[in-house]
Amino acid sequence: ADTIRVGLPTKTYWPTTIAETAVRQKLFEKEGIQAELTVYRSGAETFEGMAAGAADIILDPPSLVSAGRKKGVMSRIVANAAMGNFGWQLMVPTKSTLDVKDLNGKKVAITAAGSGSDLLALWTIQDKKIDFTRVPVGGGGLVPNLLAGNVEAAVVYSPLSFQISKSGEAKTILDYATAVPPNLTAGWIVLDKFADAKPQMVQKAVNALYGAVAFMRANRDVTVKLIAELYEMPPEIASLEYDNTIMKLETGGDMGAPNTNAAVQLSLDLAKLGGLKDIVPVEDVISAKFKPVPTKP
Amino acid sequence: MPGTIAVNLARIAIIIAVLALWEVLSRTGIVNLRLLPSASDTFATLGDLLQRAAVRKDLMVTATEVLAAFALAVPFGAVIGFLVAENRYFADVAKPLLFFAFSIPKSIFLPMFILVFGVGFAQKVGFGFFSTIFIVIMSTTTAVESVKTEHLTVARSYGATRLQTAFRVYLPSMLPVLLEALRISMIFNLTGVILAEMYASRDGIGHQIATWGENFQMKQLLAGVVMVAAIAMTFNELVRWVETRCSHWRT
Amino acid sequence: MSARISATTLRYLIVIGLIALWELLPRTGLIPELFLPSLSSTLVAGWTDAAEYGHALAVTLYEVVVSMAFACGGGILLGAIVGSLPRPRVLIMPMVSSLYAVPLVILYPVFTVWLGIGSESKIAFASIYGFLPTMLATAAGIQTIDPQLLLAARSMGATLSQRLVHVIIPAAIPTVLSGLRVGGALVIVGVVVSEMLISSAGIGYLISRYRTILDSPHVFAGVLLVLFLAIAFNAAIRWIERKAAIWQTGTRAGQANDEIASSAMQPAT
Amino acid sequence: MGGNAMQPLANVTPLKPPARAGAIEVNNVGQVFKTRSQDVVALEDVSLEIKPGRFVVLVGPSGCGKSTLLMMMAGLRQQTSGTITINGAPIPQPDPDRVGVVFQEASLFPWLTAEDNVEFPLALRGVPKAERRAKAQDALKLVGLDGFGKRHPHELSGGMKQRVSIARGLVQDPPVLLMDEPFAALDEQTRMTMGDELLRIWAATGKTVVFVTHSLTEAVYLADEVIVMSARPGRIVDHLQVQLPRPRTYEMLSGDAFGSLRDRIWRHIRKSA
Amino acid sequence: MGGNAMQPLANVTPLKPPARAGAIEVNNVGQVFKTRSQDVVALEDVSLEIKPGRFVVLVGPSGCGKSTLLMMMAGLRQQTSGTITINGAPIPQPDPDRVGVVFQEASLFPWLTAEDNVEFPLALRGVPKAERRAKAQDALKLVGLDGFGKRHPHELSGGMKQRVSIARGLVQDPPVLLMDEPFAALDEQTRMTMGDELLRIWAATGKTVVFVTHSLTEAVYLADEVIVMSARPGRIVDHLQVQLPRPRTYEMLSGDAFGSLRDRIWRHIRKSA
Ligand SMILES: Nc1ncnc2c1ncn2[C@@H]1O[C@H](COP(=O)(O)OP(=O)(O)OP(=O)(O)O)[C@@H](O)[C@H]1O
Ligand SMILES: Nc1ncnc2c1ncn2[C@@H]1O[C@H](COP(=O)(O)OP(=O)(O)OP(=O)(O)O)[C@@H](O)[C@H]1O
Ligand SMILES: Cc1ncc(C[n+]2csc(CCO)c2C)c(N)n1
Ligand SMILES: [Mg+2]
Ligand SMILES: [Mg+2]
Repeated sequence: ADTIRVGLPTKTYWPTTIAETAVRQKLFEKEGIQAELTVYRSGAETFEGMAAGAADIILDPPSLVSAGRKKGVMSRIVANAAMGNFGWQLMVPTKSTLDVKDLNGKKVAITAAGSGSDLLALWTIQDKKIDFTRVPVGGGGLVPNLLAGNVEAAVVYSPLSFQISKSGEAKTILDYATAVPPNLTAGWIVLDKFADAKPQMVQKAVNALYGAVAFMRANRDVTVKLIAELYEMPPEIASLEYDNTIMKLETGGDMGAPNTNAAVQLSLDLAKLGGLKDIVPVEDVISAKFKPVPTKP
Repeated sequence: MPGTIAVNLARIAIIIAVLALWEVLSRTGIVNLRLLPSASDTFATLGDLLQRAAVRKDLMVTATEVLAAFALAVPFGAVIGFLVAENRYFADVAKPLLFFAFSIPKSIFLPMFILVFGVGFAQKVGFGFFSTIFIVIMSTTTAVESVKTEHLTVARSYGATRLQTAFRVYLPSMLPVLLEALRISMIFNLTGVILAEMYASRDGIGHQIATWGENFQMKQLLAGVVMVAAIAMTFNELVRWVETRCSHWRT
Repeated sequence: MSARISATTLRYLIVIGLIALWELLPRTGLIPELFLPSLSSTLVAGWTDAAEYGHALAVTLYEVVVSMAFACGGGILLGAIVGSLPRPRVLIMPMVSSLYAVPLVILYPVFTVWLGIGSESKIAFASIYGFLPTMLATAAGIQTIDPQLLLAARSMGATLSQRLVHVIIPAAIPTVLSGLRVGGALVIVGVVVSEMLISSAGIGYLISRYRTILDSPHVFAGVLLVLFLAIAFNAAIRWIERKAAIWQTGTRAGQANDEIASSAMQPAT
Repeated sequence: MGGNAMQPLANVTPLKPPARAGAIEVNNVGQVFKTRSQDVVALEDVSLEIKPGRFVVLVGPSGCGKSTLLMMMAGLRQQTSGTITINGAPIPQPDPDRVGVVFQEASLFPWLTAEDNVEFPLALRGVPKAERRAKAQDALKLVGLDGFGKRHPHELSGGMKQRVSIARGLVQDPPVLLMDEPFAALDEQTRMTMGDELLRIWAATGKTVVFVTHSLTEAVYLADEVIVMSARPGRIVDHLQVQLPRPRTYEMLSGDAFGSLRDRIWRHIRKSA
Repeated sequence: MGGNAMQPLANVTPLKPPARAGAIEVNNVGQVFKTRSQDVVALEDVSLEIKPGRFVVLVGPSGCGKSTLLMMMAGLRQQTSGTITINGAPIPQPDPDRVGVVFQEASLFPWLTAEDNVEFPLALRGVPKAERRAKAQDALKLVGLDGFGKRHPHELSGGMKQRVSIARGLVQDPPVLLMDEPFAALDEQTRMTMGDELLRIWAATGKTVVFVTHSLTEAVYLADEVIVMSARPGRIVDHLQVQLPRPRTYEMLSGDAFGSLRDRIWRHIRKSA
């Protein structure tokens, strides 16, 4: 059978849970294909992996697709994966008394300049009409620097956000899942060349992936156990991840849906905040050719 | 050698002291337990991790990649380094170029390796090789340059061929410098392979460490670091063993 | 000899060739611009944001210079001390090189907890990163010193520090210099990499930021600046090497000039 | 040594007026080297007393332990048994204020010029540049290397290197001077000149000199006392007083007193080599 | 040299039967060293012809260019002007099949034991282990270092190192042997023994030997011809034929013929030093 290579941005990010579920529930096999999962270190690196020909389908935000097209890497989002920043929170240490407004003139940790967390920080600045210094500290630096007091707040993603609020080390002062208006934060992406050459492969892959989303919604215990195993975290955290992110994911993924273009546009507008100059029209970023038909387990 | 025992005892004492300090620092809360889990916790975690078949497999994968990259980079680099030192023409051409190559943060080129090798064994070994070869070349060149002229003259007077001069004069005189170079090269090699694994991978201990780091799983992270350090130290000791066997003639 | 082009010429030809490839490979589409933007677009990117790069360069340069002082100064000093005392050498050297084997890059984020996210942590990281090769090379170089020279110095009542300054370091100069070369290059890499990982200023920060948004021309404009740092450092080392050439008599490195003179008279082989 | 009188190479004033006393006492000294294969007894039960200001020559077959004994007197190596005192005090480490050494191998610093090599011991003591330059020039003149100050060791011949090393030893001007075959690489003419110079400096400064040589003629010509050592394990087999008047002349070389001393030493050497 | 007959140290069969011819021709050779400060004319217009099988001794004041001349004959350094041929062919690079060298400084490899050092030239030619071990043992016995094969250079005395270096030169058995002050660090007894051994080997093998020494007695005792050089710039000032019968005996040393040859050389040396 043909193998589709799935590129995932990080190990402990919900796309990994989706892809792993699809593999374990043999959904790819049911579609008559095989899948090979590769975990990268961030969205940008996943995109580079696809551009280098090491991944066939990846999950990333629209901004990267747009930037890629300007650099000669022609790809499109073929399925809508999420319409919000689920699990992303602006957090301060528990003892801190600071609120969002109080962050004016303070330091806020983000993972990397131009990354998802940076965009959210920039959005906060714009939306709350305050100003603070964004300090890129890398994924591994968010919590240590927050706890050590090097920064007053941090934009933290799941499952870390759930983990440190559960442990009582930090508390949320802004939940981006609800604060930011719905926009297409991430989608499944393939190269145009690949979509043209092997449309069935793409179709089968999205079928399996959305089959996995459906399966996860229907099988809480199995999924929580899987998350706990993948993330190497206690079941309580896994449950939080399940309830607050997995359950919020798009189940249909259809890029032809009426609200899609506006959602993508909003996402690109947000990216502009982060310094993205290479914006292409929304139509060039998406492809409605593959409407996922969730595979039944 | 009666001194060896004393030295080893002293070494063990230092290691124990460091571990004790680590334990005390985190237990007494001088540093946050979350930021620096205690030594005992870390080693307990290390034990747990080693129980897992997946982790053991990752270690094997990494070790294989590291060895492969090293086995390729060292002979290649040594030969090039030797040529650079031996042949002035080649040296004048290549030395500055090699030096520039050495001064660039190599991780910039990780995507290119994926471009050429895809994601997998070849890419990781390739990047490990790439990270190591420059330091091997540069160290070999230095080592060669520290050889005494009078010894070369003697060899020349006996009609030693280039190869013979290389193995019978250069090699033994360079040995201390070369072995030191070997240690450093190993460290570069290990770091290179682990970086490649962290960047994009399906397996390998570097991949695990990246995940632990990003999730702020300090115990696992430290245990992983200890694992990697253990691999490097084992190798280090191996080099040291070779060293003591080969340089007994020094006073 | 005359049939051959001079080494410098060949080197320039190679550099020109590489530059041409850099321009042509992306232009012809052999390498996607995402991985390697053409030289011209890199230069344009650097030029349009020259102010930003200039500021970043100043930050990086400051960190590099300070780290260089720590790494090279400390590395030579400690390497010389440890290398010339047999007991500490057998005890400390293996531990030090083992310590170096700890992949510090992974721990860098944790590192910032204690040292903050400003220049201090970069300087600390790059210093450690560059310190070890310098120290190891110095110590190893010292082991190759003719013991008779140390004996002679001792007989003249040279104290340890005098032996260090007047005998050990000059005798180990060729090895120390190459240790410096490696150590210095690593300091540059160390500063840039740590800036790439965690920082809000410097060339590494720019590289990392532009990489996150897939702006490869700006990324390579940063890389080009790093390369310039390396070139400047190389020039400095060459200058020291020329100054030190006199010291190196008796080894291969020092008698290179003699060799040229004598080999010129030999029939071409 | 040949048989013709000759003049000193250079007319240099003594480096210092008669110096502090330099008595050497060696009591039951032994030296054992531990090698991988077996232990080597280099010296066994060596005792000897050298009064201040004496010129003592040490002779003995190759490998008998002359250099080893000198190294111990210089504090560069510790004896395995016995005691050594210089001016009544043991010498656990080199002390250039008491003892200076000229090594068997030239041991010049290859990165220093000839004059910088000679200045080295003075530089260590912080002697001002001008003063040490002047002293170094004098010493180089003394060994016939006037004008070679700017050369590096690798640009000098074997004998020239040895002479630089002698100059370096002289410039330190210690009360006790230990010289290990300093003239081995010199031609006879230079050797004679240097011998006379050495005697002149010694007479002017009152130094104690311990001098190793393989030339029996040189031994008798220079010495107040000749100490003869036997082959491994090194022991003292004879200690001769040379009663020839000073200043010594080349005519003495053909005298009977000279000949009989030389023969007596020769018989020892022949027996033990 | 002293005056007593003595026996060879070891009874070793010659390493080889009379060897191939070893003629040396030096025509108008000059050598100029370029130093940082100025150019040094080390040798100027040196011409000399050495017939195969001759024992030629080179003497001259320190720094006159003896070592330099030897290095050029060995192909280790190229003359600035003139030509040198060995067996009729120039020697643009060292050729151990034609020329062997014993260096002025022992230059042993510190990482090899004494016997491994001696075996070195044989190992280069791929001589089987057993054979080269046997030859090295013989050569070490010849220089009186039987039983010291397993020592490293730093465990040997100055004279012992020099003897290892001589053994290394002998073991390769080339038709032309160049020896630069090989006996400088040896005591008189050992020196005499080694001189006799060398003459025996030379007689048995028919080698051409060019030998540098500072001992005029040694020069006359060993030589068929003595070449006397003057101080810088090095020139040949005399070329003596030593007509004394062979084998030489220690009695000859006190003969008139010997004395007058020795005096003639001495006068040259004194003039030029
Ligand atoms: N470091 C060492 N290890 C083992 N043996 C040694 C060491 N140094 C010297 N020896 C041995 O000690 C003995 C005496 O050596 P020493 O150098 O004192 O002789 P010497 O009288 O100076 O001889 P020479 O006249 O040849 O210079 C020799 O047999 C030598 O092999
Ligand atoms: N590499 C060099 N550079 C400059 N000058 C040199 C070099 N080698 C030798 N010389 C000079 O050439 C001259 C001859 O040197 P050489 O070593 O041949 O003398 P020598 O006759 O062997 O003396 P000795 O008896 O002292 O060994 C000396 O004046 C020396 O200073
Ligand atoms: C270090 C780190 N940074 C970001 C994320 C989350 N994340 C990874 S890829 C991606 C898509 C677009 O960037 C997002 C949001 C993470 N888990 N770890
Ligand atoms: Mg000695
Ligand atoms: Mg010479």
